Amino acid sequence: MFRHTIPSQETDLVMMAREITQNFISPNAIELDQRVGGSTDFATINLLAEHNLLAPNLPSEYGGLGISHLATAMILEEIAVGCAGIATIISTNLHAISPIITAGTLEQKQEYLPKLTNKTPHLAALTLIEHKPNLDIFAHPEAMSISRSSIKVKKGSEEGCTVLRGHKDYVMNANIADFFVTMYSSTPYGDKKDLQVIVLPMDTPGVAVGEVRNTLGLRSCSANEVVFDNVEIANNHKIGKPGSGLLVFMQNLDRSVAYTGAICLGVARAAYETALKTSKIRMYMGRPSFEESAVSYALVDMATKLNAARLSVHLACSLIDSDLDFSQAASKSKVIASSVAQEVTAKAMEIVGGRAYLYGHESEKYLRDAKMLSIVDGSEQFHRSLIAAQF
Amino acid sequence: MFRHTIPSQETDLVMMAREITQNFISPNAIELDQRVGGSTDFATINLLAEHNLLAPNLPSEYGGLGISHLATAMILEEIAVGCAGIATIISTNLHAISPIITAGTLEQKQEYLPKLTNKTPHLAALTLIEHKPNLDIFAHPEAMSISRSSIKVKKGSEEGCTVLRGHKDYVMNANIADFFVTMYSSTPYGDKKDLQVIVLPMDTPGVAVGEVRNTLGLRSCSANEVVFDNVEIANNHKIGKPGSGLLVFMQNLDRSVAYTGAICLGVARAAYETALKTSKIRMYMGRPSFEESAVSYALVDMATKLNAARLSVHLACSLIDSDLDFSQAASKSKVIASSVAQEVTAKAMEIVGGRAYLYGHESEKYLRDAKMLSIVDGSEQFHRSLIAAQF
Amino acid sequence: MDTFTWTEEEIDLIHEIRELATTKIAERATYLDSIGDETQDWVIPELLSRRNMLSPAIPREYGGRELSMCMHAALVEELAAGCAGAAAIVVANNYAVTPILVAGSKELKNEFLPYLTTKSPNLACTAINETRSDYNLERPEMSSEDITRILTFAEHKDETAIINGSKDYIINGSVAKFMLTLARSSESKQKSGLQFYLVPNTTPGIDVAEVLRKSGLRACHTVKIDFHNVTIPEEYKVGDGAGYLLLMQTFDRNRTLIGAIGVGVAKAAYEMALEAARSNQIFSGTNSYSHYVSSTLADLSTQIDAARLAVMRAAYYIDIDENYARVSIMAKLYATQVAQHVTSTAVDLIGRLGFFVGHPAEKYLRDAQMLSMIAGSDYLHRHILASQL
Amino acid sequence: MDTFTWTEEEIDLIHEIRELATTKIAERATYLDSIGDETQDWVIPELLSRRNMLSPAIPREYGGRELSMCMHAALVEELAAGCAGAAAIVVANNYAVTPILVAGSKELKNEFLPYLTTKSPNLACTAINETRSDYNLERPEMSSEDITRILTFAEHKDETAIINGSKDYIINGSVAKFMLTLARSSESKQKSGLQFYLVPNTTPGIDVAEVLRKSGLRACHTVKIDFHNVTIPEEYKVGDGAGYLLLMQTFDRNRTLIGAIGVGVAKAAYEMALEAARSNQIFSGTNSYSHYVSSTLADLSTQIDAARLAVMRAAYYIDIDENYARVSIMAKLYATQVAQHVTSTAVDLIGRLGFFVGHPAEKYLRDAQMLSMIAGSDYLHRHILASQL
Repeated sequence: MFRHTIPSQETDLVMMAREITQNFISPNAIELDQRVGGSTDFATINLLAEHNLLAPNLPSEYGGLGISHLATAMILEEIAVGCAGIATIISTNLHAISPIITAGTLEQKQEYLPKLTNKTPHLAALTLIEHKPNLDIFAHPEAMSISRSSIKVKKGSEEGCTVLRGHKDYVMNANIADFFVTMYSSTPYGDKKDLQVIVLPMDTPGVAVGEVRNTLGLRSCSANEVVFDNVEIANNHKIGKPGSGLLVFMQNLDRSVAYTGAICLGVARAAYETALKTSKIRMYMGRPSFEESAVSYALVDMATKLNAARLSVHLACSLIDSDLDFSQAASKSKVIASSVAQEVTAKAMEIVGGRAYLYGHESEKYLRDAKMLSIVDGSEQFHRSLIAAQF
Repeated sequence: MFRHTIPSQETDLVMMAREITQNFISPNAIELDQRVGGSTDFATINLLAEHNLLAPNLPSEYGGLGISHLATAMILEEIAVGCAGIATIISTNLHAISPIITAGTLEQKQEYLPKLTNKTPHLAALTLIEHKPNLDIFAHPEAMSISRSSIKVKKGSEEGCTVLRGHKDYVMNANIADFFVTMYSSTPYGDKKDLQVIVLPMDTPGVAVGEVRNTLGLRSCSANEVVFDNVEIANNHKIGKPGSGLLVFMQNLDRSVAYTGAICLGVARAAYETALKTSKIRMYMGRPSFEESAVSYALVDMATKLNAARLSVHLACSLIDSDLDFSQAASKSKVIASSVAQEVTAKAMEIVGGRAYLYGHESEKYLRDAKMLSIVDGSEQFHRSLIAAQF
Repeated sequence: MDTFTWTEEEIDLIHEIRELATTKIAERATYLDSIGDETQDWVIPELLSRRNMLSPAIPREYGGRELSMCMHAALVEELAAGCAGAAAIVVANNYAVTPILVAGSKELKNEFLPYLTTKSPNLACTAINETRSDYNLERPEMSSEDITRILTFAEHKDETAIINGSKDYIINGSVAKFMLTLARSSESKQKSGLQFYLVPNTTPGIDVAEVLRKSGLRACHTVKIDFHNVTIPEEYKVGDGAGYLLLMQTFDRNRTLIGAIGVGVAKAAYEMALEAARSNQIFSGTNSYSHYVSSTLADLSTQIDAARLAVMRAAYYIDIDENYARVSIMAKLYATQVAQHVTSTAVDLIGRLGFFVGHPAEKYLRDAQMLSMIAGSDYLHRHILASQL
Repeated sequence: MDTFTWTEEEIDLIHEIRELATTKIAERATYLDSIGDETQDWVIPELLSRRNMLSPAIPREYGGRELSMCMHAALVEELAAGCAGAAAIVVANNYAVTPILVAGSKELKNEFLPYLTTKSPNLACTAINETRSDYNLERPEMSSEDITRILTFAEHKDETAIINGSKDYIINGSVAKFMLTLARSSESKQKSGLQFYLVPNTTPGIDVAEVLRKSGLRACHTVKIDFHNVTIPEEYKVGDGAGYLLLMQTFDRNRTLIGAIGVGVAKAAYEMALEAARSNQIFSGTNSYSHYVSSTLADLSTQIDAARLAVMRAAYYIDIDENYARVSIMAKLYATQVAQHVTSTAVDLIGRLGFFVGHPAEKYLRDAQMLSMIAGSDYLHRHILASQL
């Protein structure tokens, strides 16, 4: 896989995404970042829905554009150049519908998937992992909580029906989604075999969206608590066979994590481009700082690493598209894209200097977004473990 | 502990060490490095013996200079600027006699310690850790072998006497030492409680120095195999109470590891100074490369890190001198000095460029010496474990 | 062996400030961080003034604690462990006090220093940086511009000085009792034309032009200030004619304290990560992350210790008046980088919760980033240090 | 989707070369590394020539394999996994062949290319670098010197060219059948004065001035060569007048292969560390180092994959003749840095045994370091790339 090309109609979509980003997303990114308390940019979401970009890789039978993973990643990168949070709203959609696509029943597909391709935006939320809401406690959620659940489960009145009580926290898209995908364990602190993935409409009786959670970055993609108050789960909400939860979770994490990698690329690219532009106009010791080799060589290293990361993300997407083994490549793409994004955004701040440290300067936002992305869809360390599991 | 000063008579010794280094050690360092097969620079060792620098921290009652750990570390740094291998010969002495000083009997002290302060050089060797001599096998010796020994032990004829068979490998100073300190386990692959440290003259019947081991760096300090062929260990060779081996080992590792840190400083300083000097005369794009901020800022970072590492080494030594708790500080000094030395020597090669990559250029030797030092007295990762053990 | 050890009173003071910093100050700082830095808050200055900690280096004769730089650095570290912004308030005061202590007249000292040692809190500031027309696509003709390019001008007339210009990035600036302002006193563009002026905040013509909303360090209010015909008595000149040297000395000395802030933030982040790992039984033998987490923490702790040593050495050099310019830059560079590395790694170790607003780890991260900006960029410091290699 | 996949024959060839590299070549290379690089050894060239691998890019009509750059890079990676020095021999040949292929006359191609495709091994080389009087305390007057400052001069007289000068860092130089020599063909100091000449090694006046003893890459013999009135027919000019462009093109294309060497060495070191960890049961759940070692290895493997992608992309751009200068520099920079990081970390992971001469890990470390030196320093590459940002 030496170069990953996409057909020209997909290229057109990527260029359209770039144009939308320049005209509508970038100009509002700072303002969205600074609004406190999870407000949502519905105008942009409407616009994306209009162009059918809320889940562009959905097959046309569900109203989607049916484009490749690779083109989808490229679109996400373009949007993330403008605002990583908006891109994360889309990737959360994609991650949420992935279990339905790979393991859902035809009925589930027909019920939920077309929502995302409607001209009127309907979004999906995802909450697979649990978090202890105690600020003082070290929560390595990926290491600890995949197979654990604080949600209490009891048998429902009807056969096969389950009743859930408890809550999930830090659920992205929760306040704007029509439905959401989540996971519970039928035995508390039980075996991995007891995990079950389900899809639920947000208006299911007993489901309530709770408090807003303010985050370090990706603020235009809001996160909320979701409360379950004796929610009855009928069998037709369960995705996959009983006990298949972990498998479904891991499989779809692998399919989705490269998208987060693509968003990392977008943030890093935006930071790099801002730094490059600034270095050519900002004076340092009487000349543009770009003429200092300390600055220009740092930019060279940033560009070099960014390119290596992009190739890794594209490889993972191509492998998914070609139906080859992609799980290692997907984890690797997250590890490298996330670490490169953190490094590039920090260096970019140093190069931009002065104003970059003020709240509301784009460089400062890039740093926070990149850091936040490092935990989305599993931390670097978690993905290193996944890679290592195959040694 | 904000600055670590030493009395003026100790300063004089450090300056003397610097002078000896400039006049006698530096000029031969490259040649010694390139001799194949563990030849030893007896002229320099004689010179050091003459100035009583083979174990300068020994108390005067054993003929030593009785100087502080701090001054000793400074002397080692000075010598390592010229040749890290020669400095390692001394630090191996110091490490070898450390168990005798802290846990030996008066008879043992009187028998062995004065050898190192004699005008005719007598050296000490040390071999505490075992190595599997299989090149294909991952040997994380520090993690695996402290409490393990392939040396076969049986009861001797006399009461309390033990007979050893087997071998220790990669024993520094073995071919030039008068005596050596080693450790065995009275039960094979046994408990840590079964470890015993002993001191043996090299001419003990059954002890033989075997093959020379060529190393990546520190080549002027030779390493050999040592073979035990039914060696009878009388009780008066045992150091410390039965079962105290691990304690004696750890205690003296802590006391000695800052010396290795000091040698790392010396190598890093030599590499930094060579790079600085070269950058001011070597032309790059028509001007001295130092005028490129990519180069001069890199040198600034090297100097800054080198200084932080030096302060850490000096803190550990001061704590030993003041009889305060030093074990954390000692491990930290190794971790930081060793990693800074590796980073500085690699950057220095890049700055010197071209000729630095030729065999026999000092910069290339510094890199190899620094890498080699990272494993001497325990790898960085091993010392991180020691630090973490107190969390 | 010239080993430095604290006296018992000093240890008590350190403990007292640590206690204050990690309780009341940290609590207020968390609140201030959440509401942004639009206004000057007085809770933290009041807490500090009650302990006479607003400018603790001021000599006893003016009511201060007359702390050594070593002790000062140790206390700034403790304050920063509670809140880096609170520590920055104290350091900003010390920036303003330094030129007065070094070169001010007895009268100036008597008049102004006691403001910072009274029970009711007062702040001071330095007005040095200027927003430059740096963003200029065309390369300027003159290539001799440098960091001391100061455009604010002070005209001397009838035993007064009339100051016009604009100054940026002024911590404490909106409410400072007095402002140490750097201006040119003559038409000369040379460094020799620089002069410090002490400007009381009651002088007419001082306008807050902009409030800077910062990514971190939000507990210290920071503004841009315009000077319109600000007229002060000529006696308010500080150190006649030695402006450039005084500026360098002020920066060299106080840079060490910025390093101390770095050590403090890093320590707080490290301790939080350690505590989190402990309370989650990460170090129990059965946790597969044990070795990874513990050796990462060991590395952080190693670096924090080295940074503290670098800061303390610089402070000690200042106290004994050895050449401290070089070591103070190293201390600042190293401690800042360590702070940024440690706070970022701590967020990773703490995991998802550390990424949410309101978690201290997230604040430490932003505060540590800011340290690269105050008192000059890392590039600038490397530039200065390179000339001394 | 323009996904590149190997054909079955290509996969077979890759496996064949991997087999050769990791057995016979690696064995010989270990021996050569131990004795130093004082002499030219012929065992490895012979092994390569038997597979027609000494210059596999040469077109079939001259007896070569006519490999694409992608395939070439893949095979160089495999060779380098056995021995980076062996790979460097092949790459050095390709440096020499590139100007001939790009700009040489049909006659030159017919006369010289077949040497490198015969069963009996021949080598070629480029003589470009010059040892400069760089170590000069005084700053020279002219500041326009750059990498193309070539002092070797070719005088054109009576349909011959007479070359005088001195060239350094010439891999394969002592025995090369022919030598692509860069010289000035006119008094002009401009880049336009540069010209490549093909110098057969039988020409009188060629002297090996010095054998370079290298820290790594010892399997490829490297020398400095003096030219004393070396007289060749004028027809041995390669690409009349386009010397500078030809030079840039030669460097841009072959730089990718240096990146491939980096990937190969890194892969070998990584696989050795992985194998060592496996055979020592590091990955069993009970080993406390498990997570630390495995996540370190996961990182290395991630970086190696990214480096390979960067190299392959550059190779692909060359094959489809897109603008490859930028991507080939990135490939070289990234792959070299990855190689140095991976080989150093592998030594750490393997532990004490990896530090001893004769252990492959120690050789990988030294070989990887050398990659920063051949074909221009990393600083130089950053300089060139910066001008294209």
